[in-house]
Amino acid sequence: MSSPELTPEQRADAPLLKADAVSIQFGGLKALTDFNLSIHKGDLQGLIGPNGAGKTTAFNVLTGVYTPTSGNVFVCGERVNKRKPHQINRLGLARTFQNIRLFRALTALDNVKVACRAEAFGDAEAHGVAGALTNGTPLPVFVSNLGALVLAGWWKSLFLTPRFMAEERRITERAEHLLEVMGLSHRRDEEARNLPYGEQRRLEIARALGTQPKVLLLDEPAAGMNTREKADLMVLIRKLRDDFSLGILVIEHDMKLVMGICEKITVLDHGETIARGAPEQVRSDRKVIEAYLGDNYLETHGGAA
Amino acid sequence: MESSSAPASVPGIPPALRGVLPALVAIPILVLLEWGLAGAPFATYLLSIMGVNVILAVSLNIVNGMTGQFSIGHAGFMAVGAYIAGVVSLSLKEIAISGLPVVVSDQVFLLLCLLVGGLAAAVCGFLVGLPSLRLRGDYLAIVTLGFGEIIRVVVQNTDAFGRALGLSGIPQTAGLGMVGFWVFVVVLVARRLAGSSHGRSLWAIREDEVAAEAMGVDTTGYKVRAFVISSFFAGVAGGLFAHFVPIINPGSFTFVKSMEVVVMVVMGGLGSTTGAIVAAMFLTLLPEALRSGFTAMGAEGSLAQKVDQIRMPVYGLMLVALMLLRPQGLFGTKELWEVLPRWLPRRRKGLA
Amino acid sequence: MSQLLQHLINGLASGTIYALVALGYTMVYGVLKLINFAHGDVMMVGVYMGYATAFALGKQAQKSLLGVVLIFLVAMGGCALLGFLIERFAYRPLREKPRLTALITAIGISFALSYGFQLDIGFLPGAAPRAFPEIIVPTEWLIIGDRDVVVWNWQVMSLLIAVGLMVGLQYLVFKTRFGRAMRAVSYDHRVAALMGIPTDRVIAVTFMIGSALAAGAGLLYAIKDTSVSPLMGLYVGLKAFVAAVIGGIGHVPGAVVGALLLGLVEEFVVGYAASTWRDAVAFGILIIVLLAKPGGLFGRVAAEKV
Amino acid sequence: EKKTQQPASPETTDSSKQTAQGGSTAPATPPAKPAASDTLLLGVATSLTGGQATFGVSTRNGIQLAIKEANEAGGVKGKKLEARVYDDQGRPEEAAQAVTRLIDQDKVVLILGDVASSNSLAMAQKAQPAGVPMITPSSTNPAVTEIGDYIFRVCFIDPFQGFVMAKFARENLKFSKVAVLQDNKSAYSIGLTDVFTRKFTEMGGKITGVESYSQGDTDYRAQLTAIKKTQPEAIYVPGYYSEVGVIARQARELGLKVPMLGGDGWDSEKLYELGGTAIQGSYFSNHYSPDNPDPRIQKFVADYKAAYGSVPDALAALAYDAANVAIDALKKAPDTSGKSIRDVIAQTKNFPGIAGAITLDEKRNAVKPAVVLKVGDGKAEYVTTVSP
Amino acid sequence: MSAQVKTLGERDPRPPLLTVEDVKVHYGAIQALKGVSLSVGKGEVVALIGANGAGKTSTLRAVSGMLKPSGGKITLAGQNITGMKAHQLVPKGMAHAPEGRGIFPNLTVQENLDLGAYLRRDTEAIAADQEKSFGLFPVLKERRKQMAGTLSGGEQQMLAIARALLSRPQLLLLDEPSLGLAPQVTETIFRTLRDVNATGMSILLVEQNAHLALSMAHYGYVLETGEVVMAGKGKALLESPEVRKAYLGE
Ligand SMILES: Nc1ncnc2c1ncn2[C@@H]1O[C@H](COP(=O)(O)OP(=O)(O)OP(=O)(O)O)[C@@H](O)[C@H]1O
Ligand SMILES: Nc1ncnc2c1ncn2[C@@H]1O[C@H](COP(=O)(O)OP(=O)(O)OP(=O)(O)O)[C@@H](O)[C@H]1O
Ligand SMILES: CC(C)C[C@H](N)C(=O)O
Ligand SMILES: [Mg+2]
Ligand SMILES: [Mg+2]
Repeated sequence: MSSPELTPEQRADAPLLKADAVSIQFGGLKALTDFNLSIHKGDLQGLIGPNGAGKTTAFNVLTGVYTPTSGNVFVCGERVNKRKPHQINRLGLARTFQNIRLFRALTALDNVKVACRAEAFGDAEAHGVAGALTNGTPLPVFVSNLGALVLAGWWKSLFLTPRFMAEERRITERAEHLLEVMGLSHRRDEEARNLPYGEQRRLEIARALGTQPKVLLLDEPAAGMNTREKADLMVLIRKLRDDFSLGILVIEHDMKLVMGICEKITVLDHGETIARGAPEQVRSDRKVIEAYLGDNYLETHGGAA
Repeated sequence: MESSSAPASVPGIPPALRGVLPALVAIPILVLLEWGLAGAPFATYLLSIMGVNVILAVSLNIVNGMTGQFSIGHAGFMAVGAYIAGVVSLSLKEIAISGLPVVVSDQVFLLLCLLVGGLAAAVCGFLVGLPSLRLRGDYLAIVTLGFGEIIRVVVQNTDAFGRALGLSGIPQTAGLGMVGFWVFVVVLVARRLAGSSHGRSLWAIREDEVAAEAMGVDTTGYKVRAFVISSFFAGVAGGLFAHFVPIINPGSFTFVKSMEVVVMVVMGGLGSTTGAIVAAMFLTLLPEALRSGFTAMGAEGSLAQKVDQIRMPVYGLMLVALMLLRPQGLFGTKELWEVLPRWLPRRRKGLA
Repeated sequence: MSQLLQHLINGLASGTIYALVALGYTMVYGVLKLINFAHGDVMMVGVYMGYATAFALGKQAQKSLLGVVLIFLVAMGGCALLGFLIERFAYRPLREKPRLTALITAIGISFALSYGFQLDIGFLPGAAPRAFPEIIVPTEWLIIGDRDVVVWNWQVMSLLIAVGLMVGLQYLVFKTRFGRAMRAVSYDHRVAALMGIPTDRVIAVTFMIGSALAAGAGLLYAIKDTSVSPLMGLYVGLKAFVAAVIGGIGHVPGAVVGALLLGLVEEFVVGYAASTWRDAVAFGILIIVLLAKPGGLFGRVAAEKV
Repeated sequence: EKKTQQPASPETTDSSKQTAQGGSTAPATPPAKPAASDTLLLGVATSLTGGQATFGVSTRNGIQLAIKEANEAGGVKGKKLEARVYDDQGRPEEAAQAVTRLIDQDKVVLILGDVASSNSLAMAQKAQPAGVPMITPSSTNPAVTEIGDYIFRVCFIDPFQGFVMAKFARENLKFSKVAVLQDNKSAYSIGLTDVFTRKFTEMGGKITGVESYSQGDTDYRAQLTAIKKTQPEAIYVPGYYSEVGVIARQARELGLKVPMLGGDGWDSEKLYELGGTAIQGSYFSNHYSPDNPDPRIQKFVADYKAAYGSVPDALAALAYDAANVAIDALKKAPDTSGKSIRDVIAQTKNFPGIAGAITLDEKRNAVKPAVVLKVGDGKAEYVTTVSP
Repeated sequence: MSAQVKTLGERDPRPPLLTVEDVKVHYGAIQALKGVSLSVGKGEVVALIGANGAGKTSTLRAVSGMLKPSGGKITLAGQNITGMKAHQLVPKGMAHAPEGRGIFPNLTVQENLDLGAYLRRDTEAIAADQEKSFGLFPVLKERRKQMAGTLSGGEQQMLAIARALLSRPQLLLLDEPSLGLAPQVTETIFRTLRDVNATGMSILLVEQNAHLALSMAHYGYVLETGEVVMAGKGKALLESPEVRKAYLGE
C-alpha cells in the first residue's frame, strides 16, 4: 500500500495542479478548510464526501470561480489565486459542472468548437482586456493589447485567409473527433438542450476536452446514468486519461465508479479532509464510514475489496 | 438545423474566392444603385434611412443578439457618430483635395469623417462596455439607456453642436453608394464574425457566461469588444445619417430611437443577421407603406384628414401583432438561407 | 435656509410621485421580469379616465369626498382592467418565449397608447395638454415666514399615500400567501405551478394591482402638476423606472427610496447647479449607484452557485 | 486648399453642395407637374404627433380652412386645390422624408410647413434644391429662409420678437430686473432667450438669472424656487403654452407673484385653461389678436370656430395666411412651375393677412408688426403694437 | 402503434389511481413519447426505468401537467385530467419533484418548504410535517435561512423531495431522486419513501439506479425510445436477463 505522498512512477517534479492549504468561507460557513491536493500527469484521483462537504466548492476554487480566503492554488507551477477562470483554463485546467451548464441553444458540435477555439489565438488574447484591467497594465500596453485584440484575430475571419480557413477546419475536425470519442457523433447537429441528461453529461466532458487540458476535473459525471452507462463511463474515463495523457480528478457519489477507477481518493467532510489514500484504505476508514458511507455500505459492499 | 458557420454553409465556391466574393458581388450592385436612383430623391432618401437602420440593427445585433448583452442605448452611439462626424465635416467643408475631382475628394473626406465618428463612438462603446463587466441583464440595459440620455443632454448643452436647433449645413455627400458600402461592411463583419471562433465565443457568452469563462473564453474582453465594434458601426451609421439628413438635432437620438433599433433586432430574431436586415427594412418601410395605404383611402372626409396620425398607433399595434405571430423573430436565431428552404418548397407536416 | 427647505419639500414631492409609479413598475417586474415599458402609458390612460370622470361629475361634485373617491375608483379600476387586457393579450402568449419578446410588445403597446391618445377622433382627447381639474382644492398645510416655505395639503397626502402603499405592498409581498405565490412565480413560474400556484392568475392580479397603482399615482401626479397630456407617461415612466432600478428593481422599499433620492437629486441639481444638466445628473447617479452596487441600492444580484 | 477660392467650376455647382451652403442658386431639377390634372396639390408637412402636435394640428386646420374657402370660390386656374398633409412626428429627419415624398411622389407644386424651426430647416434643404417653393407659416428662426431663394415665411423672426418683449418690459412696464426660464429642448426658446437677454441688458435692465426646463416636464418648482431667490420683477418664459400655463400655477403656488412675459409660443386657447387664474396679468408678444375688431379677422375667427370648435391661435392664423399667400401666388403665376410660383411669392407686398399685412423683404421674411397681449380671464387682451 | 410489451409476473390487484393511455409527447418536431401506457394503483410504488432519452422525464411531465400531451388520455382517480395545468392537479393530490430539482434559488430553504404546502391550510399539521422532514434531512434545518440556490447539489435534492412531500400528495412523482446524493442519504430517502408509501401514498418513481428502484417498487415499466417495452413486478424485472443486461450492466 502506497503512502499518499509517494508515487511509484517517475513523474515531472512540479505537479500539474496543486492546492496548498486552501480555505474558503461563505459568510460564517467554512466551506473548505486547509485543502491540499496535487495532481500529476496520468493521475486518476477521486474526491468524495457527504452532500455539502465542499467538493464542488473545491472545484470552484481550483478553477478560479471563487477566490480562496487563504492558501494557494498552482497550475503547472503558476500561482493562480487571482486569475480569471478563462486564464486558468488556458493554463491547462478544464472542468465539467455538477449542474449541467452547456450552451443550450448551440449544437453539440458548436459546444465543443467553442472550447476548441482557444488554440486559434495568439498571446495578445491571453492578456485580454480583463487581464490588462486587473493586473494594472500600463495604459499604452493596454491600448496596444486592445488594438491587437480587435485587429489580430477578427481581421483574419473577415477575409477568410487560408490560414484562418485551415484553423477553422482544424477546429471542426477536432470537435468532431471529440464527439466521436464521447460517443456523441449522432448528436452532432442537435441543440444541446434537446439531448437527454446522460448525453449532456458526456457532451460536457467532450467540451472540456476541447480546451486541451492537462488536468480534467469531473463533477459527478455519472449522475443520471444507469448502472450500465456508468460501467461504460468508467472505461471511458480511464481511456481519456491514457489517450490524452491527462490528470483527472473525479467527484462522484457512485462508490462503484470511484472505487473502481481512482487510484487515490480524498474524502471531505464539512470542508475538512478527513481521509486520503487508496480506495481500500479509504473504504475501511472509520471516519469515512461514519461520515459518508454508512455502516450499511460496509455490510453490502465490504467483501468486494 | 445548425446555426453557425456561414463560410462553410455556402457550398460550391472555390475557397480562394470566398474571401473576396462578397465584395465582387456588392460593388457592382452599389454602383448600379447609385446611378439608377439618381433621379429619384424619395427612393434614395428612403433607402438611405433604411441603410442606416440596417447598420444600426446589424451592429446592435452583435451585442444584443450574439453576445446576449442587453443594450438599449444604441441611439446614443449613433448620436456621438453623427455629431462628431458632422462637426469634423463642417470644419472640412471649405477644403478640397487638390488634384482630385471634387466629387471624389468629397467622398474621401466623408469616409474620413465617418471613421472619426465611428472611432469616437467606439471609444464611448468601450466606456459603456466596461460596466458590463459588473452588470447583467436589465441593469446593464438601463445603464446603456442612461448613457444615451446623458449624451443627449451633453449635445443639448454644447454650443458647438448647435444645442436644441442641431447641426445643419453638413455637406450632403452621403449617397446610396456610401451607405450601401457600410451596410456591406457591417453585414460582412457580422456574418464573418458569426462564422468564426470569435462569434462562437460570443454565443457561448450569451448561453452561459460561467461555462464560457470556464472553457477559456475571456468573457469580459469579448463583451467589451462586442460593444466596441457595435458602437463603432452605430457611430458610422450616425455619421452617414448626418450626411444625408439636412439637419441633425438631439430629438433624433432619444431612447425612442434606441427602442426602434431594439425592436428591429428582436423582430428579426436575436442573433440572426439577415433577420435584423429584413426587420430593419420592413420597419423602415412600414410607416411609409401605411402612409400610402391611408392616402389611397382618400384625402377628403374627417377620418382621412387625420390619416397621417393614425400611422403611429397602428404601427404600435402591428409590433404587438407581429411579435405574437412570430415570437422567436422572423428567423429565430437562424439566417435567411437556413430558414428559406423550409418555407419555400413544401410545407412540412408537423409544423403548424 | 428657507430656500433649502423649500427645495427639500419640492424634491420630496416629486420623489413621491416617482415612487408611486416606480412601485407599480417594480411589482410587475418582480413577477414577470418584464420591463413594462407601457407602464407610464397605462398611467396616462388612467389619468384621462379620472379626467373624464371628473368632467362628468361636474365642477361641484368632483370636489366632494365622494367625487374624489369615485374618480380614483374609476381610474384605478379602469386601469386594472386595461392592465389585465394588456397582460392577457400582449404578454401572456409570450410567457414561454424569450423575455425580450414581451419587451417588444410592451413597446408596441406603449406606442399605441401614447400615439393613440394624441388622435382627436371620437372620444380620444387630442394631443394638447389639458388642465386637470382641482379635485383636491389646494390649501396650505404649513406656511413658514412670509410664504417663504409653503407645504401643501396634497404634498403631505401624496407622501402619506406613498409610504402607506409601500408598507402595504411590502406586507403583501412578504407576509401573505399571495405574496409568497408572487415571489415563487417570479423565480420560476413552471415550478410554481407544481406547487399548486395558479400562475396565470397570480400574474394577472399582480398586473392589475400594478396598473391600478399607476392610475392612482397618475392622478396624484396630475393633481400636483395640474395638467394631463398623452405624452406624460413617457417621461414619468422613464424616471420612475430609473428610480426603481436605483433602489433595486423588484424591491418594494427600494423603489420608494430610489424615487425619493432621484426626486431630491433632481431638485437640488436644478436649484443649486445647472438646471440644464438635470437629466444627465439623474442618469449619472443611476450609473454610479449601479457600478457601486450592481443590483441597485437594496437589490440582490441573484445568487448563482456554480 | 480652399474651395471658395476656386472659381465656380462645373463640379462645384453640384446640387448637394449648394444645399448645404445655402445661397440663392437655381434649382438643379425642373419642377414637377401636379399629379392629377384637375387638382393642384399642396404639400404640408407638420407635427401631428409628438410634443409639438398641437401646433401642427392648428397649422393643418388653418391651411385646410384656406383651401376650403379657395375651392368654394372656384379654385385656382379652374382646378381644385388639395392639401396632402404628412406628419413629421416633430423629427427633422421625418420632416425631410415627408417633404421628399411630397415632392418626388406626390408632385406637389408648393410646400407649407413646419412650425418648429429645426423641422423647417430640414424641409427647406430638401425643397430648395428641388425647386419647389416652401412657405413656413410660423418658423421664426432666421436660419430657415437663409437656406435659399425658394424658402419664405409669413411671420416675423425671433430677433424682432425678442426685441419687442425686451422693449415692452423695459419701456412700457418699466421693469429693471427680469429672470428668464427657458425651454432647453427648443431652439426657439433658446433663440428668444438670447435676444431678450441681450436687448434687455442693452436697454439698461438686469437679468437676474436664467433657468432651464425641458419640454415635456411638468414640475418646475425647483427652477422657480431658484428664481424666487433672485427677486425679479417679472419672469420671461419664452416657451410653449403647454408648459407655460403649468409654470404659472406653480409660480403662484410657491408665492412668486410677479407677472410672466412670453412669446408667440404661448398662444393657444389652452393657455387659459392650463394657467387658470395664475397666468392672468402676464404679457406675451404675438402675431395677431383674435380680438381685433377688423371684420376680416372676425370672419376668420368665426369660420375657424365653426369648423374646428376652438378659437384660432396664431399658428392657425399664420397657416391660414401662408396658405392664402400660396393660393394667391398660384392664381397670379403664369404657370405652376416652381420658378414662376417662387417669383410671384417673392413679390408679395401688403398682402392682407389675418396676422397683419405681409410684405416679404429681400431675405424672404415677412416684415410686420408684433402685438403684445395681456392674459385675462379666458382670453388675451390687446395691449399694444410694436413695429419693426 | 405501440410496440409489443413483454409482461413479467402477475400484478397485485389494486384499485387504480393513475392511468396513462397511449400518451404521446412532442417537442416541436421531435416525438419524445410514441404512445406510453401505464398505471399506478392506490398505494402502489411504480418504477419507470430506461436509458438516457427514453422519455421517462417526459412521461412524468405529461402526467403532472407540466406539458400538454399531443395525444392519449390520462386519468387520476377516475377523473380525466388530460391537458390540465399543473396547478390544477396539485389540489387533486399530485406532487412532482421534477428533473433538475426545480427549487427556487432565491428563496430561502424555509420559504421553499412553505411553498410546498402552499395549498394546505392546516398550519399545525404542516409544522409537524416540516419537523418530520427536518428529522429526515437535518441539514435543511440548519440551513433554513440560506438561499436555496447556494445549497450544495445534494442538499438541493433533499430540499426538492422534502418540499414535494409537504403537500401530502396522493400520488408522488419523483424524477431521479437519488441524483447527486451521497449513498447514505439515498438510503435514507428510499427508506422514507417506503414509510410514506406505507401510509398509503402512491409513488411513480423514475430512477437510474434500477436496482434500488426495482427492489422497492411493486411494479415497474421499462421505457425505450418513447415506448414501454417491458413491464412487470419489481422483483421479476430485476431478475429478468434483459433488464440485468441493459440497465444493471451485468
Ligand atoms: N456561494 C455560496 N454561498 C453560500 N454558501 C455556499 C456557496 N457555495 C457553496 N456553499 C455552501 O458550501 C457548502 C459546500 O457546498 P458544495 O457545493 O461544495 O458541496 P458538495 O460537496 O459539492 O456537495 P454535493 O455532493 O451535494 O454536490 C454547502 O453547504 C453549500 O451550502
Ligand atoms: N425540451 C425539449 N426539447 C426537445 N427535445 C426534448 C426536450 N426534452 C426532451 N427532449 C427529447 O425527448 C426525448 C426524451 O427525453 P426525456 O428527458 O423524457 O428522457 P429521459 O428518459 O428522462 O432521459 P434522462 O434519463 O437522460 O433524463 C429525448 O430524445 C430528448 O432529446
Ligand atoms: C410654435 C412656435 C412658437 C414655434 C417657433 N416659432 C419655432 O420657430 O420653433
Ligand atoms: Mg457538488
Ligand atoms: Mg430525465
